Amino acid sequence: MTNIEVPKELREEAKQHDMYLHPIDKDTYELFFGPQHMATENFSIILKMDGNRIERAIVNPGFLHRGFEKLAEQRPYFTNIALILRICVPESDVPENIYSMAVDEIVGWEVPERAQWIRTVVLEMARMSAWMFWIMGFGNEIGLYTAGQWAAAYRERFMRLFEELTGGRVYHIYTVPGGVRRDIPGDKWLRQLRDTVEYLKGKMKDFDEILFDNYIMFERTEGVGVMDRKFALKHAVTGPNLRATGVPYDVRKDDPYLYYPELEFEVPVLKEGDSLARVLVRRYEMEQDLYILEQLLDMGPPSGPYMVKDARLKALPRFKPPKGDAYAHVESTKGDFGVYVVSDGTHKPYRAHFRGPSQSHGVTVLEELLKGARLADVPVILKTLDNCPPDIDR
Amino acid sequence: MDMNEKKVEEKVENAQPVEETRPELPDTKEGRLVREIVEKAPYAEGSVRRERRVEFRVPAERIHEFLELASEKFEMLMQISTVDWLKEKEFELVYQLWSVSEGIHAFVRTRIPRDDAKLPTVMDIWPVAETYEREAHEFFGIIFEGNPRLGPFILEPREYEKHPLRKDFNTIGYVKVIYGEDFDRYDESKTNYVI
Amino acid sequence: MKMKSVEKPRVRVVGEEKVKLKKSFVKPWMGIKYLFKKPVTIKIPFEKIEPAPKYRGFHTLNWKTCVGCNFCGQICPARAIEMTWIEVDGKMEKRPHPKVDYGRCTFCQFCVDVCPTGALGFTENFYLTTGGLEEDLELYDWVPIHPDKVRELNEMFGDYRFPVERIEKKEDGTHIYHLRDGSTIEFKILGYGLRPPAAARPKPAAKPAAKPAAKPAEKKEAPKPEAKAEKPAEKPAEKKE
Amino acid sequence: MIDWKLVLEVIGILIYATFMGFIFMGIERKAMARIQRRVGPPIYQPIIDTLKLLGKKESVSHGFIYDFGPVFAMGASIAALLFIPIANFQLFSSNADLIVVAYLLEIPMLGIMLGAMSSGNPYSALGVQRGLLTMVAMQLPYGLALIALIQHWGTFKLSEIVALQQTQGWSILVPALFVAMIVFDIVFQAMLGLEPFDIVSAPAEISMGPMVEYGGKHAALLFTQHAIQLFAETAFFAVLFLGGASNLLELLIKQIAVLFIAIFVASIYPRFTIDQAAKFFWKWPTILGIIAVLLTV
Amino acid sequence: MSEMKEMRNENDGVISYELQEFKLFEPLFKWARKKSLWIVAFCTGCGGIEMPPLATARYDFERFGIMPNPAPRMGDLFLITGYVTPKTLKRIIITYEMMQDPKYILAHGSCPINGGVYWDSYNVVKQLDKYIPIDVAIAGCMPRAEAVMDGIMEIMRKIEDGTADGWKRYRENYEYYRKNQDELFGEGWREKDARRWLAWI
Repeated sequence: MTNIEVPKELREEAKQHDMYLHPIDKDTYELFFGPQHMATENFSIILKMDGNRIERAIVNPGFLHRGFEKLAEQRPYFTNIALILRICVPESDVPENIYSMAVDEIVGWEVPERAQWIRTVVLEMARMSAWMFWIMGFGNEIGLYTAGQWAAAYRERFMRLFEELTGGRVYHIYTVPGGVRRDIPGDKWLRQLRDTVEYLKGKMKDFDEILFDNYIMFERTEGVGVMDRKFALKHAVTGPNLRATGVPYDVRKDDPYLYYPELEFEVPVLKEGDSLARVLVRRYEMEQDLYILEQLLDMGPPSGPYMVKDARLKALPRFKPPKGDAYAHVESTKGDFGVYVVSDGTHKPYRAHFRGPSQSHGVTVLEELLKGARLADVPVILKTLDNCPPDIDR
Repeated sequence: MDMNEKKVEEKVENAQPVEETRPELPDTKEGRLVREIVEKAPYAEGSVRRERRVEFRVPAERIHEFLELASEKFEMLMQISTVDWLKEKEFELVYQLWSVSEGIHAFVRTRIPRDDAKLPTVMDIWPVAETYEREAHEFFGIIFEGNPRLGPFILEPREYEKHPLRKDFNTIGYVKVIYGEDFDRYDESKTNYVI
Repeated sequence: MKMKSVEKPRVRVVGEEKVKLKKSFVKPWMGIKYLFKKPVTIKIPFEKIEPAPKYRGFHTLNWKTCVGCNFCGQICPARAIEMTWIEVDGKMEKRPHPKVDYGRCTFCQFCVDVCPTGALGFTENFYLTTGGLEEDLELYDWVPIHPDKVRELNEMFGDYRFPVERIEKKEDGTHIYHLRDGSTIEFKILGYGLRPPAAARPKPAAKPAAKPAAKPAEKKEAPKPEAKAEKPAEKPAEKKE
Repeated sequence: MIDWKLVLEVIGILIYATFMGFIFMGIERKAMARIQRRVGPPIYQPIIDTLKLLGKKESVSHGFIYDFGPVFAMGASIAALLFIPIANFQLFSSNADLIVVAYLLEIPMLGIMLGAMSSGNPYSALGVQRGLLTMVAMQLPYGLALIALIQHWGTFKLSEIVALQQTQGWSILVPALFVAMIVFDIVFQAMLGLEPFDIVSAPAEISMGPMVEYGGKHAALLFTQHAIQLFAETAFFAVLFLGGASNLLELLIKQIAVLFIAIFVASIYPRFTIDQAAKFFWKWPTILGIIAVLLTV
Repeated sequence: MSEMKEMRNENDGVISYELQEFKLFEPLFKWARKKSLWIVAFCTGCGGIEMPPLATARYDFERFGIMPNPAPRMGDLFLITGYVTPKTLKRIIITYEMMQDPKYILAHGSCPINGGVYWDSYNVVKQLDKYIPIDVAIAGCMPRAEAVMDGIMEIMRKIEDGTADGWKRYRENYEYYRKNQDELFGEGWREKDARRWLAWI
């Protein structure tokens, strides 16, 4: 194996910068924040502290690295679905969908209307359950356990719906290239979904009262972790975090996919760019997602097949798309989630490179925002950036 | 990697994935954008792939120059994807750019030889490139000159030395050595398994 | 695709005044009302909740209809499925049957999707709890049993546990599945792989994972990883030229 | 010569206080669970927890001071308890026992601090730093509330305060002392270590703070100390503002009422950061405290 | 000072851990242990996502006195929620050694048993029980919250009959586990890495 030697001076420089063997200054002390810590989900930040202020933060990811991209190169196209959805655990439909969309584009499949509708519903449900999860995380981190407990309980309604639709609770393994794996279980399921949407609409008021209107929540987040528009664009910040800095970029509007062009929804934008703005943008998006789900239910599922008709699908393990490459991305709750799939004409992808939103949020942005922050702000910044460690590690 | 794949490769024609003749740029916003950039940077080849997807091919030595130019239109660097073309003995780097103002995604492709994989860093244009470059360095061993933090990032030093995402890294062989051989059926006759 | 013809929708950005909220000291007190409401907790394990119909649980296999095509083994992302030659009551089955390792399985059920005869299926059973010792973990590697038997057991016990309680292994490769209701299924594993075992002679099947049949073939390959890493790197390149 | 009656009373009160303290902790967890829409642990759960911690087979020690810290804290809590008139028992009494109790209730934090600092864990150190700052911050409103009370009743003796309240009506019925009660209640939240002032042990920030290195028997000791402290503090509150009690049941009811207010506040407000908490203490509670003092003049 | 050194010394001779305790209270402690399992809040893999439903209002395992605890010193139950990478395994081992006896490990899902879907991944540990002792394993990918609850119930049952002896096995076979760990991470990883994380010990 030919190994390219890293020049020695680069190595030395890397040592100084990175977590291996860097000296500890006299005035500062080192704090290992995570991975065994409530606020970080198996993710570590090495903090150089000066009293209660952070002088420098060094992100140390990799605790969840499984080498997905290598594994995806070793598995056939369809089989990869069962694998790559583990990249984003709270919102596992997103990797499934982007991968399927990219493969669809390479093959040139027109996904049936019904499958598109189902995919949109699944994505929106995933967004909603991820929001609930986010409320839980955020509530726990700022010490408001009540909101978190409620949110986690309400999330279960979506989990149940997912279970009935896809047969899995967390890992749905549902969206495949060319459509979806199962049809909607029936009208009862649609009714249940509508009930859930109605139920959550009522519960949003509770969350407003206890969390989003809370005086101390404002105190904790206002002016914490501020970034401006230019910084955000240079650091490829996406999703609600970008919209909180005043850039109205939403993949669902700017690069529409599936059913989104036909749906009507608003994109909330704030200019402050601090943690509070990020929280409020997220709160508004929650309402919009419920509204989107309602619209989708009003439309009703279009009739037709839920899987594309193709002779190649008969031998599923040896299905071969033509040569080519495609980039697909969707708007997840965390930001712009993309994948770049390269096909070389064989039955395995030649390369599948995922772009998780936390790749930018969780490393450079976090390191910059933590400079000069208080220790108590670390969980707040982590959670308002909605950092998801598996995205970084993959 | 395994016999099966070799078989498949024999069957498939090894055509170059790129069309040689450049098609006319359409008169859409994508076409106009590509034309504008290509006029400023004549060394680059530009084409429109579909709605909201454009593509540039840039020689490696001018990549920094080109990206600096492109960064006026494309505000965000979404990702640096590396593809290891083992047969051509080349790495292909795809800079995925996104233009917030226009809503267009651009692939900026460049190729560098595998055994001398060096590129200038683009950290000065997009600070976020630091992460992407660290990752590309870690998994493929590409050296980005000017990036101060190349080194073990996600992996631990032992795996980092191997640059595991290269096509010539044998995962199964490595796994067998590191995690023990006694428990598995890795070596089932290969024809029966697709993976 | 649909996306081509559609203009950008009119309502795009919503103003700050709608997004922003007023902070309040008093409003959170409304949350106290839940003190007097019924909890939403489902009291497992005292309160049973059913998994959804068609929840992807453990596999079942109709041994009669299984044709041993190994489609399931090919699609499996975890390579959890291994074709096994089985001898029931002294008579060897004509085709190999899949053996599923739940130390690998991801419950994606692609194997069920591709099964051409519908022999491989799944039930909603999902409980399998064992100790951590090696002999306990042997339970995770089994040849699925008939769906009717699993359903019957589910009805008998009213829960969704793994149907087998204990797997007894003998020196000559005989496996005895002790089911939950006390009945047993006895068979003998002759070998693994697609090709039938060389002879129906007893094999020293000490470990479930160690597979005697295919081993000689694989031993030819160099065990050194460095050498292995070189090989695939060189070969495709040569072919091209 | 030993006053056997006193000894028996001390032991009796201690056992009662420990037990009720644990039950209060259980009530706290249970009520919070109900507000969170779940069932919650059984009410005697803290006792089981403490037993389990006692039953741990090993205990890591970081030296003598580390062991001494929890004992010191526990001693202070017990001492405070003995000075508080619990129903009709007041075991020790002095002329200025209000001041003694008020400051004995602060000492356990110092004990925990001693132990935590000697463990050398940076999270412990941070927790201690926060704890001390909270203590400093809450002194001002705490003192003001007590001054208002003392000025109104004109005595430093707890038993006299109780007696006066029983003849002239509870403290909270006096407008000035009602304001003082609000101040005291805010401080009380910090004394109990509940949100919004659970800054000391903030699990998501400094993962339990001073407690992070404690485990096994040390932690069991700290748990017991916390139970006694909880009992003493609620009793102190009841004595100062709710007119004391003539029997244990009355006291219990009043204590639980006090506890529930603390639980409500804890379950609906998130946590302050330490600098915000200090600023907060020196702003609203201090202003209210000054008003209370001025009203009583 | 170092806990690891302590452990090594203690392993020189065979020590009966039962004898050090008051035999009289052992049944009481057993009951208390069963009823109050504190979980070390260390989300090691994707199974961590099924913990919130279990810990919160939906299933609420606090009914059994189980609650997540941020400090490993006070923890009793270690949930290995899914796959384990070598980088995490180092931390897991250190955290496990920081926990005080008796301590239990519950392994979630396929991955700790035989590698799961990551059977050919270069960065996932395949058989966890080579490195630390597992008390109870549950199947599923990922296991449903009910299955996790069932696993916890199994641990409770095992505590009751005294078969949850992972911590004893770890002490008694320390050399074996230590050898495997050193094989995977290389000699001297404790001195190199762990010293830095736990500078105060």
